[in-house]
Amino acid sequence: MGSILRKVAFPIFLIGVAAIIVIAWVPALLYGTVDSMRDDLGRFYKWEPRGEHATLTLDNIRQYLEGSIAGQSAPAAHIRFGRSTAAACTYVLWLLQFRITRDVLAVVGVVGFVSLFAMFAIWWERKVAARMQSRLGPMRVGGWHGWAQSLADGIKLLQKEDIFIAGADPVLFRMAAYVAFIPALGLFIALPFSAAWIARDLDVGLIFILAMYGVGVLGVLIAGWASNNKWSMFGAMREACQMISYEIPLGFALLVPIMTVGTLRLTTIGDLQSGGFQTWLAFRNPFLLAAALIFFIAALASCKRAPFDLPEAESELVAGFHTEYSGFRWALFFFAEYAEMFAAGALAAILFFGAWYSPLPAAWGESWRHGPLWQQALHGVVFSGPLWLIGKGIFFVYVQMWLRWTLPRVRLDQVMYACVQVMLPLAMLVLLANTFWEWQVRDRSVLGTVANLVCTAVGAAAVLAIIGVGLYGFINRRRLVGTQVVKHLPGA
Amino acid sequence: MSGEAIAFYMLAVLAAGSALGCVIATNIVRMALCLLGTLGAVALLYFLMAANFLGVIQLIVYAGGTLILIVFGIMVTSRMYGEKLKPRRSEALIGALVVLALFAGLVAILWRGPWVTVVPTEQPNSVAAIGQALLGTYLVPFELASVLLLAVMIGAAYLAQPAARNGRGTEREE
Amino acid sequence: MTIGLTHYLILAALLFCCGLFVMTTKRNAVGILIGVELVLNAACLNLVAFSRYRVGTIDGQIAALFIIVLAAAEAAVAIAIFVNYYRMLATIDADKGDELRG
Amino acid sequence: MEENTLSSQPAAPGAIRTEEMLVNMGPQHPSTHGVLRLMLRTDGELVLETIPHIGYLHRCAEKIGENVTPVQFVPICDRLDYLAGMNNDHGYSLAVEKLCGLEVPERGHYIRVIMCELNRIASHLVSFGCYGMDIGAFTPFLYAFREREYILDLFEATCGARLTYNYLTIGGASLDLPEGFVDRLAWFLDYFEPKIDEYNNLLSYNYIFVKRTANVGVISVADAIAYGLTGPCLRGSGVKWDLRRCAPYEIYDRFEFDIPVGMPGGSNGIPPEVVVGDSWSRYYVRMLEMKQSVRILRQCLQQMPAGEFRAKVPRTLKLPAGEVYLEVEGVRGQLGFLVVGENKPIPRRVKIRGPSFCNLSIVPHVCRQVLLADVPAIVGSIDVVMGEVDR
Repeated sequence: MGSILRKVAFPIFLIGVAAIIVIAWVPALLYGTVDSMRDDLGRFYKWEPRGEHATLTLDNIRQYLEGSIAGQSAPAAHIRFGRSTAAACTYVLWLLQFRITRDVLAVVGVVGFVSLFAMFAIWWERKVAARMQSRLGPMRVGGWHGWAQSLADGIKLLQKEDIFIAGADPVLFRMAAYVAFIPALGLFIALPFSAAWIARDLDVGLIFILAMYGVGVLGVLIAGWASNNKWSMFGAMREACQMISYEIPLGFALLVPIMTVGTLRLTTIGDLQSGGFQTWLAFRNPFLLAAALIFFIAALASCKRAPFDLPEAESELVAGFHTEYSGFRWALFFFAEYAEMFAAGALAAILFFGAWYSPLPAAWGESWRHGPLWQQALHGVVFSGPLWLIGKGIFFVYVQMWLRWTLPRVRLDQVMYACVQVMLPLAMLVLLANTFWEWQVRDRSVLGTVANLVCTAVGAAAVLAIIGVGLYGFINRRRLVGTQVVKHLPGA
Repeated sequence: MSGEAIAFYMLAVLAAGSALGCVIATNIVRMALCLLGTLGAVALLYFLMAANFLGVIQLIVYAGGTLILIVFGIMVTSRMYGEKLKPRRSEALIGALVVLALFAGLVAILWRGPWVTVVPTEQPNSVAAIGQALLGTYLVPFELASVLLLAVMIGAAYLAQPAARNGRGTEREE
Repeated sequence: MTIGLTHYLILAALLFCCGLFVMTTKRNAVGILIGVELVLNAACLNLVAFSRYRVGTIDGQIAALFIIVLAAAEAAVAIAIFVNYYRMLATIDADKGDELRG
Repeated sequence: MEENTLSSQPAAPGAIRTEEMLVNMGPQHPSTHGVLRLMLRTDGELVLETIPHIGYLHRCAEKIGENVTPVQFVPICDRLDYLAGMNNDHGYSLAVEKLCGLEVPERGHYIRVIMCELNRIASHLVSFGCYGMDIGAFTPFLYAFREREYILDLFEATCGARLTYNYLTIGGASLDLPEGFVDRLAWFLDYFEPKIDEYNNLLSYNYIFVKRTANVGVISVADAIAYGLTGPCLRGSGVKWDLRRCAPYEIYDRFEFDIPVGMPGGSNGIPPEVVVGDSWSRYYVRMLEMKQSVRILRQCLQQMPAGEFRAKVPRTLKLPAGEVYLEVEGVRGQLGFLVVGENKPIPRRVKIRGPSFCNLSIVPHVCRQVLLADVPAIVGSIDVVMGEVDR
């Protein structure tokens, strides 16, 4: 079995990794090409640039790719195609200009990304936990550090019996898993991976994501009720209390960056932070940093992650709302949870930490933007954007895992107390203070600049410190937590 | 058939089907789930009508807030195997007749109605426009709504208060 | 054929009628609340459709926005009342609440 | 499920009716440590009443004791409090020796104390780790089990078993300590002592942990005594009572050690939220006891003489007529053995006082008007082992 898995599954895993990269890179690359083609051709043919109705024909795509339009210099900012490749690419590019093609690609990409990421994150969470607990975690399946463990688990869960409780509500019990999972996928409709690679660039993208978080709760609620199990019911009730309460500070924390940038469109918010880390929203003024913190904690509660994992508190409620679930339906809840975790991390990155741009200062960026490929990649122009965003998202997911394996769980009344009496007033205060800042301080050149500098320094230092502590722990793990191997006792 | 028409009919079927599901369902939680279908479909119809902000607000307030409140209310007040509250047959019959007649009448009028329509124009930034309208033309209703919400908050807290008075809230007794 | 005002209005009429039926026949108080929400949704849909196809401004959207807010407020109060009702009468049957002092 | 929902009768006018629910926590529940079944009468998240149901692990230990010889009964004793087998064997052996008037050689005494204190550490480690898990912190559990592994390795080297030892027996120990044991133990003590502080920093003083356990499940001194609580549960309430010091048996009067008790918060590095007798105090007493055990073990290693490890015990040991009741300070409290002999190799009566059983009796008293999440916090801090409760 092991060898079969090794032979079959390793290529699958490699394909999966390749798929993530392809999903993230290639469409962005191609979209960038199509869009700039529209720009270029529009210049030549006096089209409305980037207009929805400016259709590219097969002919002018071919001409464009072959560089045979009169007076056209070679396209500089994107990849040049060879003559033969160009012919093959013509049709792809022609297809890609249509919205429906992009939508289909986006759906495939989102579903693929979410499932692959969930599998990666589950394996990774187990490895993170194992490292913190001085053990190895999954090591067997697949060979290198048990990388295929999630894959094997997924296959196992797929073929497990879908146990259905006799006393449960047949329709609702089955539907609940989907009601929980679909909004988690829906999050990614409006979540940009870069300015170009986004399923649908909504002008209300931010609230849309918030709404999807809200709707997802319903699945948990119905799952708890339909299971006809008291523990599930407790879990569902806790989830409802927690989510409804924490959405309010979450919303307030989100209002702070919205107030600063003046838009709900996530791509615009991201593009406003393109000039290196000093333009990242979290570092613009102290209140934005505070808002980032509040957002992160509230998002933690919304994703029902430790220390706020009350709905599934295993030492109190057995497994909470998914006590009665098994097989693939159970897995759907987990897919939803990890998708939400990533979305929370990515949202934190987009709103506060430079979105899909690298932290390198803008001054370097201008020359690097047109430099060799590695410089372009490092700067986060067109095609490396998704990788930066995924990287930042994974970092925040890691912080969530870190907290989970470090902290005990809080009690329900403490969760509520923390929300209503601490987070909510704090978020309101931050919002007010930010209003004052935007109104009075920001545009005063000296005061604004000095404050910005100080905030940048403090904020960046804080983030670096978090990363540093993590790295320190990672490097000195052996010394800090010791090893699990006991056979080195003298005389053993 | 344009893409818009396809989308409309799909969403209309979802909305109408869910609404009919609400009518047919006897289980109250299933009714709530059907309501989710209707709310979601209507939200998507708002998107179709380029009322993005409204669609999102519908999702976040209605589906994410009100509906959860309703399910919460159901959980507190109904048991899975408790008494079944089926409508009385006579009531259902009369209700169905009246409602069908009403629907037929409405459709007849709507179908014949000589609606003067304008060609829909896309708002360049509907969120900003809504914001300006709320704080401009509609400032008084806006403020009234906030006062109302405050009143509701206090009222709901007062109504749910007996639990706290009994010492049975989340506050701990030491 | 293009989608116009009539389509939306007929759909809204259907939702309204469903809501009305639910309101009048269901005995579970929360069910009645669900009916009310259906009716309000129908109204919202009408408003938005009118504002898009007949007026061409966003005023209808604003009105719908207020309806959504009021619906949320109404649901909050209604649920609070139902919980109290249930506590006092041990049932959620709306027909049982015919006494002035429960 | 239907049977548990209460009748739906309208309440009297003016009274507010609330929905009460009976919930079974256990016997298969992650945080009841075995097969304890707690029946909770809840109103939402609030637990109004807790009724423990026991007996799921009843194995007729006492009856077996009346049908086998004392030497044969020692392995059964291992299975009472299966986390502290050495201490159980020790208690029973002491009772039988007292009845028969056997004298244990000097080295045997020291071996016994070493094993008992090591097992006390091992058991407290399990308690510490599982308590963290009850509160939701998973990581300390694995650290605790890692340290416990060292101790179990020592036991394995000594007697070949890791859980049910059958090592301390009538008249001393069944084997001598293996070669290198003293070095390994000394190494372990040096390694382990700083770890206790580390775990205190990791879990005991953690803000959330303190919030979850301080001022939760407070047991007053009067209640603790009235319910017959012993061991860390009694000491957590602030009573300085430890049989090793108050009624020394074996050779405990030769060692210097303190009796940790629950202290009010705000001093000695104890978080200010803590009150005497709460869950945190009971938990913390165990942490401190581990330190004291290390102290005792160090002194043992210094003082231990060479020589015989077991008294000459006749092949068929006849128990003289008469009865002996003897209590030792087990890991969870006072572990008592009543042995009645009638001039036969088999005792007429064996009765065991399991400290967990008495400690568990306070659960209905404490788990009242608490939140659901407090129940694992309280039961975990009382630290029952069902093998000892049900016997």
